[in-house]
Amino acid sequence: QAGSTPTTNAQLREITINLTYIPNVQFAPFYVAIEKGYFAEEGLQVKLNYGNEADMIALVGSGKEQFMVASGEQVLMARAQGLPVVSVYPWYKKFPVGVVSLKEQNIQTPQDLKGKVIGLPGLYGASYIGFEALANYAGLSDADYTLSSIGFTQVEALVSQTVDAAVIYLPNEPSQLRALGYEINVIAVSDYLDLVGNSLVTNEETIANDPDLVRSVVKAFYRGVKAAAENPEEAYAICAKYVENLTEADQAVQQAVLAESIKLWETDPLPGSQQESWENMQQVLLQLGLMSQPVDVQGAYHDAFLP
Amino acid sequence: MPSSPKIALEVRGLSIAFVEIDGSLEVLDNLSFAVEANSFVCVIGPSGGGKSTLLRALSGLLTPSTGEIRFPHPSHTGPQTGLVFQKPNLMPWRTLFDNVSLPLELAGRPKEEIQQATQEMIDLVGLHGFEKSYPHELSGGMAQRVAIARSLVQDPEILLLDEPFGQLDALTRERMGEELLRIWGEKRKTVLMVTHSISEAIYLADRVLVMTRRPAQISLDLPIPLPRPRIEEMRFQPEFGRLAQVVHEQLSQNNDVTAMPTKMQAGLK
Amino acid sequence: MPSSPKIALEVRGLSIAFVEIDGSLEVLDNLSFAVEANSFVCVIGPSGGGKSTLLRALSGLLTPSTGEIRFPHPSHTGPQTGLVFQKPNLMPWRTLFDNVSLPLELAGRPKEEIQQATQEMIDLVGLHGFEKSYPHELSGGMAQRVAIARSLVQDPEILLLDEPFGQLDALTRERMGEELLRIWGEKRKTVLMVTHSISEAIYLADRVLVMTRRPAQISLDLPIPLPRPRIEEMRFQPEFGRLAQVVHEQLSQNNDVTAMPTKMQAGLK
Amino acid sequence: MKQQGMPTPKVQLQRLTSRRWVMGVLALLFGLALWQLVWMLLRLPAFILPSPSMVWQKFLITLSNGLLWRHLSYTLLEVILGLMIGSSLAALLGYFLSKSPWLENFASPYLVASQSVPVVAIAPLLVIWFGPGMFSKVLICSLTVFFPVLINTLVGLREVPQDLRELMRSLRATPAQTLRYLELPASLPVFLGGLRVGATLSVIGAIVGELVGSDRGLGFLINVGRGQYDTALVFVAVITLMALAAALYGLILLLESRLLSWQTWRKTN
Amino acid sequence: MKQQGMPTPKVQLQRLTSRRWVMGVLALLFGLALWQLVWMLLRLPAFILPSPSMVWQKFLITLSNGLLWRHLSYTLLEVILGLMIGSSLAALLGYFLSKSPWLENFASPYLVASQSVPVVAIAPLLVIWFGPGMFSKVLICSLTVFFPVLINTLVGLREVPQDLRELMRSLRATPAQTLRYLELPASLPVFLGGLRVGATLSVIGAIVGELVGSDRGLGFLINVGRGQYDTALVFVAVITLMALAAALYGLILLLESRLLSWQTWRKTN
Ligand SMILES: Nc1ncnc2c1ncn2[C@@H]1O[C@H](COP(=O)(O)OP(=O)(O)OP(=O)(O)O)[C@@H](O)[C@H]1O
Ligand SMILES: Nc1ncnc2c1ncn2[C@@H]1O[C@H](COP(=O)(O)OP(=O)(O)OP(=O)(O)O)[C@@H](O)[C@H]1O
Ligand SMILES: [Mg+2]
Ligand SMILES: [Mg+2]
Repeated sequence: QAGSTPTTNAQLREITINLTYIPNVQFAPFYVAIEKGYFAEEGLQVKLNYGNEADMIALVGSGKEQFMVASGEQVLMARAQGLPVVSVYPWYKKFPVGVVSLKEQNIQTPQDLKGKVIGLPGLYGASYIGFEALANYAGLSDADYTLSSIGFTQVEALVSQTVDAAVIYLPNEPSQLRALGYEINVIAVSDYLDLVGNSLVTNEETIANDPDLVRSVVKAFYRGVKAAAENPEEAYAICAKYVENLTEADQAVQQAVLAESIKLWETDPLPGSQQESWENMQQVLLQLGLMSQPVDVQGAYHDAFLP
Repeated sequence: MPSSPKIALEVRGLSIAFVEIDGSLEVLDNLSFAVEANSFVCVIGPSGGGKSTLLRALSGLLTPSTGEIRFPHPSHTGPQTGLVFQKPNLMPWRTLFDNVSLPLELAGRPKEEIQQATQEMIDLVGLHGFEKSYPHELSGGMAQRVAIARSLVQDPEILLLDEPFGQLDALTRERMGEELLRIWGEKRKTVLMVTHSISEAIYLADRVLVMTRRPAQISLDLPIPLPRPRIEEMRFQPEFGRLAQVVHEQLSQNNDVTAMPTKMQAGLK
Repeated sequence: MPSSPKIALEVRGLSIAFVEIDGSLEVLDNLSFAVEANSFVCVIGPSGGGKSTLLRALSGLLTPSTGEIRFPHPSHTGPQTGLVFQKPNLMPWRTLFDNVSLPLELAGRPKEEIQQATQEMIDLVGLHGFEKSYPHELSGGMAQRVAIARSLVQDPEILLLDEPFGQLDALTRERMGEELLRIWGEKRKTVLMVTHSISEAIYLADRVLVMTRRPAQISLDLPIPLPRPRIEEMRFQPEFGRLAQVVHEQLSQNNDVTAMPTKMQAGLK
Repeated sequence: MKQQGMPTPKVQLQRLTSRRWVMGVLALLFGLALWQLVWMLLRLPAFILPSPSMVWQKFLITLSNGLLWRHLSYTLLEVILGLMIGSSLAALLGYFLSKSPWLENFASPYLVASQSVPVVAIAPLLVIWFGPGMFSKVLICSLTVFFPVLINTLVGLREVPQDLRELMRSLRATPAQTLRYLELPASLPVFLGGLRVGATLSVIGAIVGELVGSDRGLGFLINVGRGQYDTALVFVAVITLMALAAALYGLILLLESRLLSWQTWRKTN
Repeated sequence: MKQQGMPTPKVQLQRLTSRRWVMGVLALLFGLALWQLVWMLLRLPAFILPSPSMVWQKFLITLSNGLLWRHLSYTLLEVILGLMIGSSLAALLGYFLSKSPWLENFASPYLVASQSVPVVAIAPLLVIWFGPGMFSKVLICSLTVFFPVLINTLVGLREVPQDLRELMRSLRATPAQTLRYLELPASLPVFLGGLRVGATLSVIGAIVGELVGSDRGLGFLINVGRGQYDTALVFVAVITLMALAAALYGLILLLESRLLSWQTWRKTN
């Protein structure tokens, strides 16, 4: 059921958009755009596909797939390896990673992380990069804290006090922790420096050969983002059609996740991509040794399709 | 030559039945007998009659359905019974030498003793030079001799032998019989031996027990009054022939000549 | 009673050696003999001498080191040779009936034929009523009879029997011998049988081959001129005794009396 | 030291099976009680450890709205297909490898290498190459099952008694017949052991495939539960997959006790 | 139809081992050539399929800067510890379960259930409970190894010949002696089969543990490579872990051919 459009118009062009992980309220704009027929109005029938971000980048970069949602650092690292992926719509205005801790730890600023044990999924991906950028910004070095790779078990680790703080995805874990009645402190990376968050990504080949398609997808998606941000209740209701078990899950948490996500989105008016945040991101990646050579960041984004 | 009235082994009212899908198979039926210490007893009887079952019960591998088995005067040194199975039952991963030495290893004897006693037994059964062979490299008769050596090496008080010479040629068989007699005489063991050869039984034993067909009973308990030591010539004495005749007749009576023993006729309820 | 000069089986210069860690063990040494069609030949020889090895070579389980084995006039119906192993070699997962019927199943015979022929053979060896028993539920002698039934059921032209009656009691043994003679007579088979019993060999065979110790050669090829059909009484005729005497002496000569055969003395280079 | 051959295979089989059921149910109840106890004692938050009753309620809900069945049936299909394909390919390859040491030596580096890469690591690739549909899941499942079944096939075939191989050769069995009448039944116990491991692993394979990239199946349901912090749902999915694996395992045990019923005597001792 | 018992176990062992090496190297070269060919034909971008030479270069770099060795040694330690702990616990439990059908029936639902949950699914929990350090990885590794070894221990012990069990009982062996002298050697072939599977799976276990949450080890290296779109690094890590698994497997094969050298005759046929 997830991933099919309601219209049966045979004239529609079928495309696939690749999302990460599994169906989730965070992808509400896509569901809304499909349900409200925004894609259909562009002559498109969208199939949503879920999977691993790195694999998807490889597919989009090699031209086997055309559209996906990816985080900014992934775009840069992929380009550094010769994968011609391009961000065409900076969906998130803020980098969605932060550090959460229980209130009693009294961790309010990045400097407070000194001497703490910090849990994170692993020494890779957006959480790692986001955290390192933050620590770097705050003048902390590797010796000042202990990183602990705990997989995606941040809530459990915090609650069971296995770690003092955990690097998390802003909309998710804090919402859950609050719903569980814990008082928490959240340090958002975006409060301290600008990095590129999630974008709609395509490849250079598609931009060159089928600019109209890119334009249509961006347009429909943009309408979806706006509609979802303007009417979260309706968006949430639509999500229930796409997200399995949503009606049985903890409604408060899920609604909070959606609300928190919306706060991160870039809506009206669209300022376009910020070169500064891309440069910042590249700086961090170079420092961490995740990229050996700088790339031309201007190639990484393409704002011409923004409505 | 029964010389002492001391009883080494006593069987009273021993019955054994195997439960089968379609009923129960009575194999031993209320068997009673006693074996005097230091005597040599041979058991003879039809195939499938229950001789192996009896020996397995005596060595504790089967518990009787009814009846009891007693060893009235157990010595406290060394094992009570040593059984030579009808099959050689060698361990395929052990060499001939190691198969023979197994009982001594289990008894935790010192290494030199094991080495020496084992080699002695191997030489005794004529397998010198094959110490390093594996069971699959031995002929049928050689394997059987290994099994005999294995039972002798542990020096048990009561030797239970289940057709130990079945696969040996006539001469080796005679020689093994002589060796057995020698060991029995020297070490004053009690021997209970199943055999299919009437003349072997008479030549070796103090007493021959003839068993009936299943369910087995003892139909004849024949003392062999031949003097010891036994010598080859005795085989051709009239007394020997007469005894052989008695056993043969008893066996023929037990074994209805017109029909082979079948399960339906014998013991299946 | 050799009645036809047709040769069923011919062995020429057959040598077989097993390579071992510390040298090679010569078992058969340049053996040559022929077996006439429809004749009954018994092979007798010391334990570990190479009789089983010879039979395994004849049935194609071993390839000769040198020499050749020929079947000059192979018929094209039915198998050439049928071998009864020294061990029963039964399949533990098959019932007695299914073990006997195996060769027929392999030959793809029709069901009713299998059913009937198998049952006939089982009755013949006196195991009626045990059709559904598994091998572990059989006595040693019963298992051996199953193996005999299995070889007879396939009706081969040449029967190779490796001590088939070793674990049978005297009476069953005689009866099985009679049955074998009857089948041989009726179906005009060629039989080559290893046995350790001199009297059995003489009673059954047209010819007795006596083998030496390893490396085995044929030291005596003795025709048995007793008339057929053989009857019990012949065992007590002087001619029978004389023949037995000849074989016994030959065996004793082959088998140095002062020492058991050992590997070092025999055949190990 | 119990009476051997007693009681009958059939009766015993039933008794064993029913006792197994009873013990299984007991074990289950014991586990439930333990869970409840831990929950009451530790008072952990529900998202870490829900109570049995909460999970039971979730189970009823997901059962009534069809959610559970939809995902379970999808996984079930994957598992059964994967198990069948994986184990039959493994058995086939195992058979041919066991016939040709040459092939085995050539292939084994690839086999080991292919099996040492964790499915989680290559699952995304498989999903990319073969799409997110059922095919890639069945493939992953087959891959998981493959190795243990292959190895046990190889070991099982190697353990086929050499004596029986000789028997088949002496009966001039074709390779296909040897497979059917000897190799299959003789290697069955070990093969079924491999299948037991394989069946359990096949569930893992399917789940991993679903965890990595799928929008259906119990693995997906676990993802959903985790993503929505609905721990009760995770428990429902996990318990269902455990039950699925246990059912498969039980099925193979049942098959085993049917096919190996001739072996029941082993258990009586 | 080859000469049995020929050539000698020792000579043959060496020949087999060396032939295995040669074939392994050949297989490797073949694989490399194939890879190069595919790369030249398909001209895939480097991040999808790097050429052998690119991977080789990456290998040299990671080797010289110590990156590879640091992570490999970590994984190696996990694997060896996990394999040792997991397989010895499994062997121990298998032994006790095989002695007590009661226990087996009670425990098996738990065992199967515990084994049907994919490690990827519970690895995060283990990381929480036991920390992200080496302990949780070793635990995961042990869990992965556990089941195949357990099942093969159970099957292997069940396959111990009943006749030899009776022999041990007749020799009055203690349970410990029966284990050492009979059960261990008799179940070894099947047990080692389980160990072969276990060794391969142990590598998977360690890698999965590292993939889920770790900052060291080959699994982590794969994550790093994937995260940085450095496919050559992923290839280096994957090939290294394949080599690790192959080395373990080879080690067990070597152990097998040492311990089962008495079985080499099986291979000559
Ligand atoms: N484990 C068993 N289960 C069922 N029946 C058995 C078992 N063991 C033996 N029997 C049966 O018991 C009977 C006697 O067997 P036993 O082995 O004692 O005979 P035997 O006198 O030694 O014969 P043989 O001289 O042929 O060795 C046989 O009919 C056999 O079928
Ligand atoms: N597979 C083998 N490998 C090595 N040596 C073997 C093998 N098979 C038999 N031998 C040796 O060959 C010799 C002859 O064995 P064979 O089985 O032919 O003797 P046999 O005459 O049948 O003796 P028996 O009457 O005791 O059965 C023996 O010394 C034996 O050790
Ligand atoms: Mg017997
Ligand atoms: Mg022989």
